[in-house]
Amino acid sequence: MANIQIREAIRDAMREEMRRDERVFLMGEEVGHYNGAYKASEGLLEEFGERRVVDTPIVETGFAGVGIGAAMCGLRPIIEFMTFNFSAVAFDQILNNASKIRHMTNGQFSVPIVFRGPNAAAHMLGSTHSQAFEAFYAHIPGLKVIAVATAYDAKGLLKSAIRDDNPVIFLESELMYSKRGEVPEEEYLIEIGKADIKRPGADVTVVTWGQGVPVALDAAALAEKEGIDAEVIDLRTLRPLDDAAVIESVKKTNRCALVYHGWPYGGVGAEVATRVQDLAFDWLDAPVARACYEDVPFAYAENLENLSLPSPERALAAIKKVCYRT
Amino acid sequence: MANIQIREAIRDAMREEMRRDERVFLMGEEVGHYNGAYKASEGLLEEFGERRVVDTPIVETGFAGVGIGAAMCGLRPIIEFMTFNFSAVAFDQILNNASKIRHMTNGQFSVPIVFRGPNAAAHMLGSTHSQAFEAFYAHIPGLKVIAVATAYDAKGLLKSAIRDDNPVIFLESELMYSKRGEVPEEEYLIEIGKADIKRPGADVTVVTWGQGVPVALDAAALAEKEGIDAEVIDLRTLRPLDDAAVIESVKKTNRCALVYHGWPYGGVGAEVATRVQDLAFDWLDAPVARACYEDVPFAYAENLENLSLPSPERALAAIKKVCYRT
Amino acid sequence: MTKPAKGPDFPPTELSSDDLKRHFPDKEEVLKHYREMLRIRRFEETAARAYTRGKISGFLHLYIGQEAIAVATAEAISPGDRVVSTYRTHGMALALGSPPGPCMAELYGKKDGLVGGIGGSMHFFDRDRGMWGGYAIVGNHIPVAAGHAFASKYTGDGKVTLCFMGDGAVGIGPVHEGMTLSGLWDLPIVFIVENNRFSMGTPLHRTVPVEDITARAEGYGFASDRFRVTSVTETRDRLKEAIERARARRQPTLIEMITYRFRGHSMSDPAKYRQKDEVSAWRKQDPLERAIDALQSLYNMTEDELEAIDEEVVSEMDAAMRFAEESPPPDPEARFANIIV
Amino acid sequence: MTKPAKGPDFPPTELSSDDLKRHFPDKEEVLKHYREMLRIRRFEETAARAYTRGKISGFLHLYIGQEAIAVATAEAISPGDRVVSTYRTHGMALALGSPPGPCMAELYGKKDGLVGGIGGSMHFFDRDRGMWGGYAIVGNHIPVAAGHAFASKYTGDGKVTLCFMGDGAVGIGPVHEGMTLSGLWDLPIVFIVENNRFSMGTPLHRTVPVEDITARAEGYGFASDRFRVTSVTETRDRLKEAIERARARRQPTLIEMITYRFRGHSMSDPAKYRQKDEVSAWRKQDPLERAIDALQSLYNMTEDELEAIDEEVVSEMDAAMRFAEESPPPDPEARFANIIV
Ligand SMILES: Cc1ncc(C[n+]2csc(CCOP(=O)(O)OP(=O)(O)O)c2C)c(N)n1
Ligand SMILES: Cc1ncc(C[n+]2csc(CCOP(=O)(O)OP(=O)(O)O)c2C)c(N)n1
Ligand SMILES: [Mg+2]
Ligand SMILES: [Mg+2]
Repeated sequence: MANIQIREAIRDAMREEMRRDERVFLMGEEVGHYNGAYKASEGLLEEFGERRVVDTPIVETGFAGVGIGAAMCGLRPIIEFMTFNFSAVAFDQILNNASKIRHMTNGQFSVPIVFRGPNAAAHMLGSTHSQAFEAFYAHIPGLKVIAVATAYDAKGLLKSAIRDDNPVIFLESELMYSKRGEVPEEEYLIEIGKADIKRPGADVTVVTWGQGVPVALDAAALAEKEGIDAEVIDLRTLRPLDDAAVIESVKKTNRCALVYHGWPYGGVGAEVATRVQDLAFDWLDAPVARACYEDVPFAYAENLENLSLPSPERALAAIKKVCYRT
Repeated sequence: MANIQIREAIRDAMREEMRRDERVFLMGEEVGHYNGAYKASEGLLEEFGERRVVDTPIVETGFAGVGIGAAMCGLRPIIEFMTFNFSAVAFDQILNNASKIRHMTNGQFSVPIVFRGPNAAAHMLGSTHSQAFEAFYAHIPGLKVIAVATAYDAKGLLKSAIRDDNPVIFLESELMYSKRGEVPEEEYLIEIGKADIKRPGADVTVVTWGQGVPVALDAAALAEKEGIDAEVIDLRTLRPLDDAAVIESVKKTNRCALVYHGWPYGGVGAEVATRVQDLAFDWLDAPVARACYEDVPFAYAENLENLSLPSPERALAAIKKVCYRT
Repeated sequence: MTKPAKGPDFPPTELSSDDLKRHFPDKEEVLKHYREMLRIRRFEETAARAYTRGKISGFLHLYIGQEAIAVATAEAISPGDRVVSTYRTHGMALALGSPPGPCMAELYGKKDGLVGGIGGSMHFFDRDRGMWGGYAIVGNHIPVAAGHAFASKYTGDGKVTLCFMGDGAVGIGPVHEGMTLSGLWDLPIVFIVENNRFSMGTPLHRTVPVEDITARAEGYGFASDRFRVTSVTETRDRLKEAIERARARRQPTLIEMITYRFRGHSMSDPAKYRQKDEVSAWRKQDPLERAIDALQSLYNMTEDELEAIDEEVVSEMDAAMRFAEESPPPDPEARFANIIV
Repeated sequence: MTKPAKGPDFPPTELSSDDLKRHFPDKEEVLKHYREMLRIRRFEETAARAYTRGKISGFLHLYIGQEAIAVATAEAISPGDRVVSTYRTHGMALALGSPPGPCMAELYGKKDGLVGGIGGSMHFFDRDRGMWGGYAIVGNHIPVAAGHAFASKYTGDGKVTLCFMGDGAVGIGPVHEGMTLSGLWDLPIVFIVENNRFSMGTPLHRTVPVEDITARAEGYGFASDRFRVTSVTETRDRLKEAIERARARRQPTLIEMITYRFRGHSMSDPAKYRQKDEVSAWRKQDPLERAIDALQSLYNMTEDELEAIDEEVVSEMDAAMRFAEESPPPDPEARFANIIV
């Protein structure tokens, strides 16, 4: 086992897949000579050269589309968005080309592509640079959507994403790039579509993903002090959603809280809640509760940002609410 | 009362507001000389001239942004998307400029703008031209989102939208432009944020909006034949959501089904379901069910399209399911 | 708000007999071009009738008037080259060799359609014949086409991508981004603007600040070319030059081809925004009609001889229609066949 | 995948004494410009120190090296004209008259900040002083700026909009769309590319296909201008010409100003991608240093005299910092004050 940062896990996943498969290449702003805005591609240019590690100008629609077009020719592009906030200018390429081409060409083409980069609020980056995009992408049939929170998951899922024949949105976290974790020395893959129990527990199911995971775990630790034993499920894949894993847990705990980075209206949180109330209706002892962003764009000021973020305390409140504890 | 088409209601709303307020103008592709791709602006160029009815090239980001910039200067633009499918290329303007500018400038500027046009599947237009966009826009704080299904609602709500100081997404329907309805001769406004009971009933609450409304009403008629008395609530405003109206009804019927045009994952449907299970938990006798699009992009072929659409029959099935009738 | 019409830079003109000889230098070739253009036109007319009879639905954008471009393209490319285009693509597919039966069946939304009835008129794809789409969001195929060219450079496959768009597309962002990357990275690609003077009901002077669309080539480091489409022969030769430039030297070219569509934007557009005399002036420029002129005046073909060809073509298209009528609808499972659920 | 570096078209050069006279023709004016540029530089340095001490967070993009452009802009515009820019805008705000205290407080995320601590460094707005943003998604303010110009045309207010962007922005779609509409509709607008040779760590030759960014002006029907920024005086005069053209004739201009940023892209960028000698070569071109040269060599000002000005400026910025330190954080309700919930 090696103890590495998430950014290294991502780099290693890309490196291994690029070594393994000549068709894999990395493209995006500052991915090459700069080694990545957040250093997730450190050393790749040196190893693979400018042909396979391609610095682009600031044209997200352009290089997202180039990736899609190259994927249709049989290549396997990894497209880095410096942050997912900048994917908004490429939204049409993802919605109308990446997700649909295989379907609308009746399978003449497939689009094996990974769009990856950091997602959700970091620290005091203001309203346009602090957004969580899974609500937009998980809504779209034809995409797979992944959000990772550990080095182990990052490496194993990114490798699977690169080998997948479908377009994959792969959400990372600027705040967590430096987080360390154990990763096997030998090669491994993690199946897309499987949630992971990050903390087993008996009293309440806490569903989370991405940057929500450490918040949920911290909240579970706080809950423990109050005598609540929370099971923390990291969805890891948001689309397709592993509702079976969630339902199984809820049938055991009879309670469910959601802890995540993202606005409240709709999105992955509402989808999980909707499925839980549907598929575990007779087991639920309380309505599903959410701890997520406030329903506002982020302000820059630290105090305001903190108030709008899902803190462990706010997550704990949601947990206690579904446990009817106040 | 006049009996007019929805397209006329929309045209009349724009005309009245343009007569009333010199700052209101209409901009978009084919809105002027062509009188609108779906003739919603018939006659406006003739009355108001090229200064206030502005034909644009095919540059949705460009003219959406021009609208935003003009709104910041105190004008009140109405931006027509020929269909909302084409708003995807302008997504960043709506997400990062329209919705945020008032907030991120601390109120130095506001953005009184309406983005309007037809939304959701029409008839055999294929995967890229059949999409429902409310899931994307209702997620975004800072926007108001409206979807209309009658001439009366279209006129009254569009006038309110034009007078609103916030950016409003106003969703119409190509399939329903020719639908007729009664509209008062005298001026009226409809308050944004209020749902409307389109059919009172006692046994089950059917929540719907936009193109879903006629489907839900047809389904209610079918349900009636089977002895189920459905209350059909047309949300009309999707953001802010009138959950009070929905909850009041559910507390009476104890059952809730959603009927709408849109993909299942997340979105407005999941948000309504989440709030219902939260706010009416102790009143619900069955899980909230959804009848909406299948979770695929639309195929062109008529038989496939019909299978993927929420038909009155599929809506009836959802209604019966929540009534535990099979 | 808009600039006054400057009027077309390339007004339609009558061809002199010298021009006629230059454009139609070889009988066999003209005959072949005539037949190919006619196949497209008759296909489109057949489709239009089927649409009117309610057999075809959705949007149907006809290529009538622009056929020479597709036929020239099919002759100019080499095997493996890729053609990427818009929603107005039946003509291109037919020229590249897609059989009319499956093309028509696609319009009917049938199982034997070119893309299984899933795509419809706007999404024709026929990979093996070089028909790489079929895109309906204006301009969003330009970066994709640049991606095909990128793949050619990456793999060294020696192929060229031809990327078509309408005059209405040149203002939209993705076009600019795709062109920027093509110029920056020296991609083997040719961009062709089929300037038919209108985007839907809007004439050119209300969509572009400068009517010469190739004026922007310099900013991208592209070569450029600009001409009115008169014959397949000339169009093919000029295309070939650009394709060669892309293949050998990886320099992109922006070609503006002045052409005209004789029908409305789509079947639902009565095209009231055009004067009759404008349309009839452009009819004089119709490459198909000019090919007929050449065949008659230069090569002494008789009406009867031409009529015989026409009948063959018409019966080919009738057969295509029967094929479409008889094809079953797609299987219900088809909606899940090429999508993860 | 990329083209070899051509090297800058405008290599930094030493100014001849003739040049110096031309660029700095009037003592009072130079002194004023010197002071204004210095105010920006000292503000930025103060902010950088506060950032290092953890008082400022998020992204902080400094304007050091480009100050002359902001100072020239403030002199070139008329009251009511609008300036729209990127996330690198403290300099512009200060030049337009925003007081350093509220500017610094904004960086601190405080209640008395220019935008109440809500916007932060990237979103400076000061409407009444003509500072209309403050946008951080590259290029997405260009259509918005065109919208301001559209409003001027619509209302006939006689105002001009100046829209700034980096060299890294010129490839992105919204820029193309905003320029297309500006050219098509004859909007009273001036586009200025502050070409500081880099977008983050990427040098110009890896972001644009043709290094002369004004090559694209023709395609939009714009006038154009291109020069290396040496003095406020020249920059102002050339800007004025373009502003006049916009105001009087509603012809947009695209101006490329060759400049240089001496710091990294933002505070978190060590700028390792540049050679020391490149930076020091450009230091010779620093308009602030050149203004000092002029004041000394042409106008015989002493080190002490200049030092005294600097001290005034430094104490102004110290006061700004104290103002920021002392300002309270925004009220919690501020997060709901300007948004419908
Ligand atoms: C982004 C986008 N906006 C609007 C449309 C609707 N639309 C389809 S075709 C068209 C006109 C295109 O004109 P042009 O590019 O000249 O091509 P032509 O139809 O003449 O072949 C428009 C406005 C679209 N498909 N995509
Ligand atoms: C659409 C988008 N993509 C990427 C970024 C990240 N980003 C911020 S500034 C920048 C570089 C911009 O360079 P340039 O335009 O030359 O301006 P400069 O920083 O030199 O002033 C990048 C890539 C962004 N803000 N927006
Ligand atoms: Mg056209
Ligand atoms: Mg720069």
